[in-house]
Amino acid sequence: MSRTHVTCTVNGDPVDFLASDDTSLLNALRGELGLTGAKEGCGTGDCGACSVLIDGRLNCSCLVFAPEAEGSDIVTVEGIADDDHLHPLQQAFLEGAALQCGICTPGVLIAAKALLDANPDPTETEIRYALAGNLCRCTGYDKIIRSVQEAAVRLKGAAR
Amino acid sequence: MRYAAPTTVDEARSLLAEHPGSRVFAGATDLIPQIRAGRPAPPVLVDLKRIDQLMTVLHEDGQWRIGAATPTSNLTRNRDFTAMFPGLSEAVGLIGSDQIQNRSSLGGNLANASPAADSVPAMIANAVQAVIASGDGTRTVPVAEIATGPGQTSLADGEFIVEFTVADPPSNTSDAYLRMIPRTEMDIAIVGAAVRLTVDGDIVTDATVVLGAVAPTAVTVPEAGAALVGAAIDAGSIDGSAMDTLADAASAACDPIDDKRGTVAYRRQVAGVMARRAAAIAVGRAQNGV
Amino acid sequence: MPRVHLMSDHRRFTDGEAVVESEGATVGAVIADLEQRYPGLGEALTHGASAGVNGEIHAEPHYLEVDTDTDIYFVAPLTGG
Amino acid sequence: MTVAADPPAYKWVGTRPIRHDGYEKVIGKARFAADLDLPGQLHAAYLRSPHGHARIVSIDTTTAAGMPGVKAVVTGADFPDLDPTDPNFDVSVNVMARGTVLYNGHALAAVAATTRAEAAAAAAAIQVEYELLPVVLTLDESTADGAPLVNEHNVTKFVESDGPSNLATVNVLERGDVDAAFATADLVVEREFDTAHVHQGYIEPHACVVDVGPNGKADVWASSQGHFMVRSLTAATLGWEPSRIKVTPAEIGGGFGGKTTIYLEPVAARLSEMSGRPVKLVMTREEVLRATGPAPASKSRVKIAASNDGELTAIECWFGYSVGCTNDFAGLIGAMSVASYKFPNLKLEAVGMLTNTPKTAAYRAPSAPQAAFAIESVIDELAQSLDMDPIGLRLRNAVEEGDPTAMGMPHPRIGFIECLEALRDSDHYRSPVPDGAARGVGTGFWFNIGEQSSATVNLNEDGTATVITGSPDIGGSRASMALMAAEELGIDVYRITPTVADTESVGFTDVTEGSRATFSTGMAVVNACRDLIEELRARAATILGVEQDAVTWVDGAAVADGQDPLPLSAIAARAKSTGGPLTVTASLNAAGAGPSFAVHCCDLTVDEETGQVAILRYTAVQDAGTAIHPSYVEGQLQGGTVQGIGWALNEEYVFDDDGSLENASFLDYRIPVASDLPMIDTIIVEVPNPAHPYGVRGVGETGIVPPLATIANAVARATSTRMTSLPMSPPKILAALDTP
Repeated sequence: MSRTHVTCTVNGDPVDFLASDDTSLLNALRGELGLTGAKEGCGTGDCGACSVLIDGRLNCSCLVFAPEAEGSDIVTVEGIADDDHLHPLQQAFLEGAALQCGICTPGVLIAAKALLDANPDPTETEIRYALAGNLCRCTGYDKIIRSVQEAAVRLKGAAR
Repeated sequence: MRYAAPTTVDEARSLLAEHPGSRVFAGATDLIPQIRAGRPAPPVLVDLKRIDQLMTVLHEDGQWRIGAATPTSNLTRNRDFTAMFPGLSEAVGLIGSDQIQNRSSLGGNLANASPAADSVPAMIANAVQAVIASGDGTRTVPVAEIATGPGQTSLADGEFIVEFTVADPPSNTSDAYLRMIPRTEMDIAIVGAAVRLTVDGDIVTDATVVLGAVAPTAVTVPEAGAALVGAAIDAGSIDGSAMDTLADAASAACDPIDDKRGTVAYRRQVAGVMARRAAAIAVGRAQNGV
Repeated sequence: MPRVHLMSDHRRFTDGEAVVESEGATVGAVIADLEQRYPGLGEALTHGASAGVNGEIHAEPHYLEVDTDTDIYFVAPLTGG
Repeated sequence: MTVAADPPAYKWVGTRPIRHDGYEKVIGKARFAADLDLPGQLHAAYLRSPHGHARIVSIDTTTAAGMPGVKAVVTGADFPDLDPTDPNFDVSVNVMARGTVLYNGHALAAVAATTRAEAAAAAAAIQVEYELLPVVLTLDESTADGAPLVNEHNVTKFVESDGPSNLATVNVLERGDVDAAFATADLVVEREFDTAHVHQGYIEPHACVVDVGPNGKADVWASSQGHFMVRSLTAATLGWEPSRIKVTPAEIGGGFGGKTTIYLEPVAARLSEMSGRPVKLVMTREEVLRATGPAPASKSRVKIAASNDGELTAIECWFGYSVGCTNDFAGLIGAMSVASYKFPNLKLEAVGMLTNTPKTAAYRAPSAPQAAFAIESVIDELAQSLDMDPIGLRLRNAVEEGDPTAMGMPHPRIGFIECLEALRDSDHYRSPVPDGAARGVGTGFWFNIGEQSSATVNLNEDGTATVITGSPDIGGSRASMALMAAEELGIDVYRITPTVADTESVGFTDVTEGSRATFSTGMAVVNACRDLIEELRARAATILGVEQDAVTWVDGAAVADGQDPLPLSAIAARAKSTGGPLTVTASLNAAGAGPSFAVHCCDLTVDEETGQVAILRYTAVQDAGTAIHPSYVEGQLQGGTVQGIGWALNEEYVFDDDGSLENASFLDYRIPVASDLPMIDTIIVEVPNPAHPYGVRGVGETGIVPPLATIANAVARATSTRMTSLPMSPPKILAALDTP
């Protein structure tokens, strides 16, 4: 198996690692970089637990070959809080009990961030479709949707 | 297995020529699951996304040129494209989740040759052409001629799609795409239907109906299109008997299979429903200049 | 005497009787008494039955104390998800 | 919203603090089993049967053992053969096939290698010669005369049997005279129903890391609903004493009953023992769907009699469950207990049949949803025929305290009527049904269970308390433990750290199942706190120079007449001088689990041209006893409801003729996605369970029981077509609509 030296930015930090050419970005993040926030729920892009932002765009990191990350800017769930403050989504999820087991939570937070970055004022339907690629089996989605709505309100308030 | 990221079409051509059995990819949204499922791994994975031409969307001289590896979300976010081809934009917007649409491409959706590929009926309805890197040059063929069966294409070894071209639609022309899936998202189409039509006042003057997921490849249904041509439009609705003929023709054109996703009878029946509903949407758009 | 209510599955040992009286100060003693009078029943109740006593179901009721007017309901074991 | 007749005055119980383990989970630091890597760790992969039923003629691992990176290979020969009468026999043969593969996907070898890819490649290189045996996939095939034997070791439970058969279990409950009642009834409705296999669908695949040291002791990190269960089943499968194994519970990424058993740990342990290195074993999603779970498929016949004024007079049911390839599914009694009405005449029979499909596992209230689908559908049809309000019919017949359960014993204090009334009086039910939509109602019941729990409470020198239990926290139970401890001790809930400790650091605790964690483990926590308060009163008496009897515990402080209150923190600070560390442990085997009822209501539309159902509005009402942390109670109701919606509409196992699962992915095993659903409104009814210090009943399971019938009943009213087969997928609905 060939291996590729990959240089990229993860959560603001320049990093480099050696990855097997057939391995996924998810495996590289978890294995080479020790960032285990993104989870593998399916490995086929159907559950969204491995969601990360690559150059600002939402991706399933299980569907990206690790060498593709060369030169890119990656954000994982470990990188969305400020040094001292949780991201408003993280805070809203805690207060709104939007997680039960928590395995889908990293991916849901990233997908919700991608949504709110692009659309600060989404409707309930827009939130539901934006999160349709993120399976959650515990919550029935209700409290997730409400917490994204709450975070959107707070982010708009902060932006004013 | 080795990963390669050529930056020119010629470089990609050479890699494929030197390493028979290698695969080009853009989003890999089908390739990675296939490899996981035990499909033999190609010697070289040729990533097409570093080639500018394949990642570019251009609108000039009355036609669109869409790089074959461009993420479909670039199309759905392109207001001009979506205004001109609302149905095609709808179709590419249905290929998986937001995560998938940031990876999936027209080239991949077509070359993967799934009978259920959402973009393909909509591309065929709009007479989209595929520009293929072939030998030392390129050849251009209608999209309808690429897929020949499930997982089978007319692309020769070493050939790959570079870009798609599509002419701006004539005035009073629009399109729509609908599909049937059991959930609201994240499924493979059981039936897909694309309709493009042109109106002149309260008369349909031209119509193309293309179905997906009901035969080994997407199928154009001339009888369904013909059923609409000349049909009267009353208060935004196409004449009911023409729509019935359209639906019957669509159902009759189906050559589906029973599988885990749907039955023959279901696909046949719902193909007519989807075609009729897509036509109803398309006519509204064509009349209102949307 | 404690009254013992049997599931249909166990009534084959009692000639179809659904409720039988028994002796014993604990469920275990009751089961031993039943085994004497209905051979095989004690064994069946020891393995694969829980006991409902005073509105509460006990999975391993052997040493559970009962008094003379207690109703004991033997039921198939429960599980959960 | 919460409905409580007489709200008790608690300071902490019933509030909604941020859960203590939440922070790690939102920043991506919570450690699930697959997140752990040990130095020198190997990765393992399985070889699984490509056949539905076959004798293993030979397994040749020679080639595999010599492949790059391979350090160990195991087959069934590396595990002791348990006696078929051993209670762990079925788990043991499911972990690794011996002699025969019983379903497509059955594990029959595993490889540990330096990388996962090497392990997978080597596993694929193991050569197996099979002698194919007949495959039995459905209940009908299993019960047919002359049906091939699914599992030669199966001995029927609960009835006399003469040798192996496909019959797993028979349970019968009866009272009164159903034949006479049917003969004289005003109205009788009888229907047959069927449901497909469904999977629990937790997002986290099974995972573990096992390190067997040179001393023979095994360190296990595992995702499970009960790490003491993992210890005992792993030990049994390996032929070890349990004390050789220490199991540390990882965070668990969903279970729903599917992680109440083991699959991986003995395999990883043996590979680690053979290689001398830690071994990580993680299932793929395909493996999860092919070889874990599922819940049984079912067929049923339900016949109910009613009088013209709506009295239900008799019920006769037969429920058949295909329990998979082994016979340790103990849920059938639950199937027969959902007939929650005052039937004077009742005959219920449930049978479990073996099939060459994956060994089934519990799924929330195991076996109840399938039965409630049938019974509640027939009840609804009776309401339609009698032109009665569906809640009115149920209220007329609902069981209450003292009425006999299906099993005969009287119900304790229950809240079925309160739940029905809460829905009847809800905004949802009082609102008109939207144009073009229809409304359905359904109910559900589950026992809940008690079992063994332990808790240790350590009072720290800074006046905080650590609450240690052995119950893996799947849905927020740590927060509930902290709330009950805060209430007892009278300190701020954030001054309490609830943790789940390994098998060597806390007393034995049964699996988090049966909605029992907050009930039983909560009771252990309360007991420990009360013992701690006794000790604190004694210490305070020493400090204050009074008799212990003169000290009372009020709002987190020791109070004695004429003295300033002595807060807990002050006593904690003086632990050393007053007798040493303040630590208390309580253990119990809880009885008195409080049965739980749920009543659901759904508005939906059916697209009669495509058969697609759209759910517009949904309300779930459930008796929680007391909601310790209402947000997580709501979450349990909502999660169970949506799993039930998936079960009703689109989830099903699709097997080919050889028992190969055709839809072993989240693409084609269609669990609901966010855009499929509306908000799930909840109404928590609080009828306290008298057997629990805070009235807890447990809420995890009941919520999945009503949705199947609730949706079917709405579909029946929307289309005038009664769907009796699940899932009600678009093709099935359209076919039913087209059938005259």
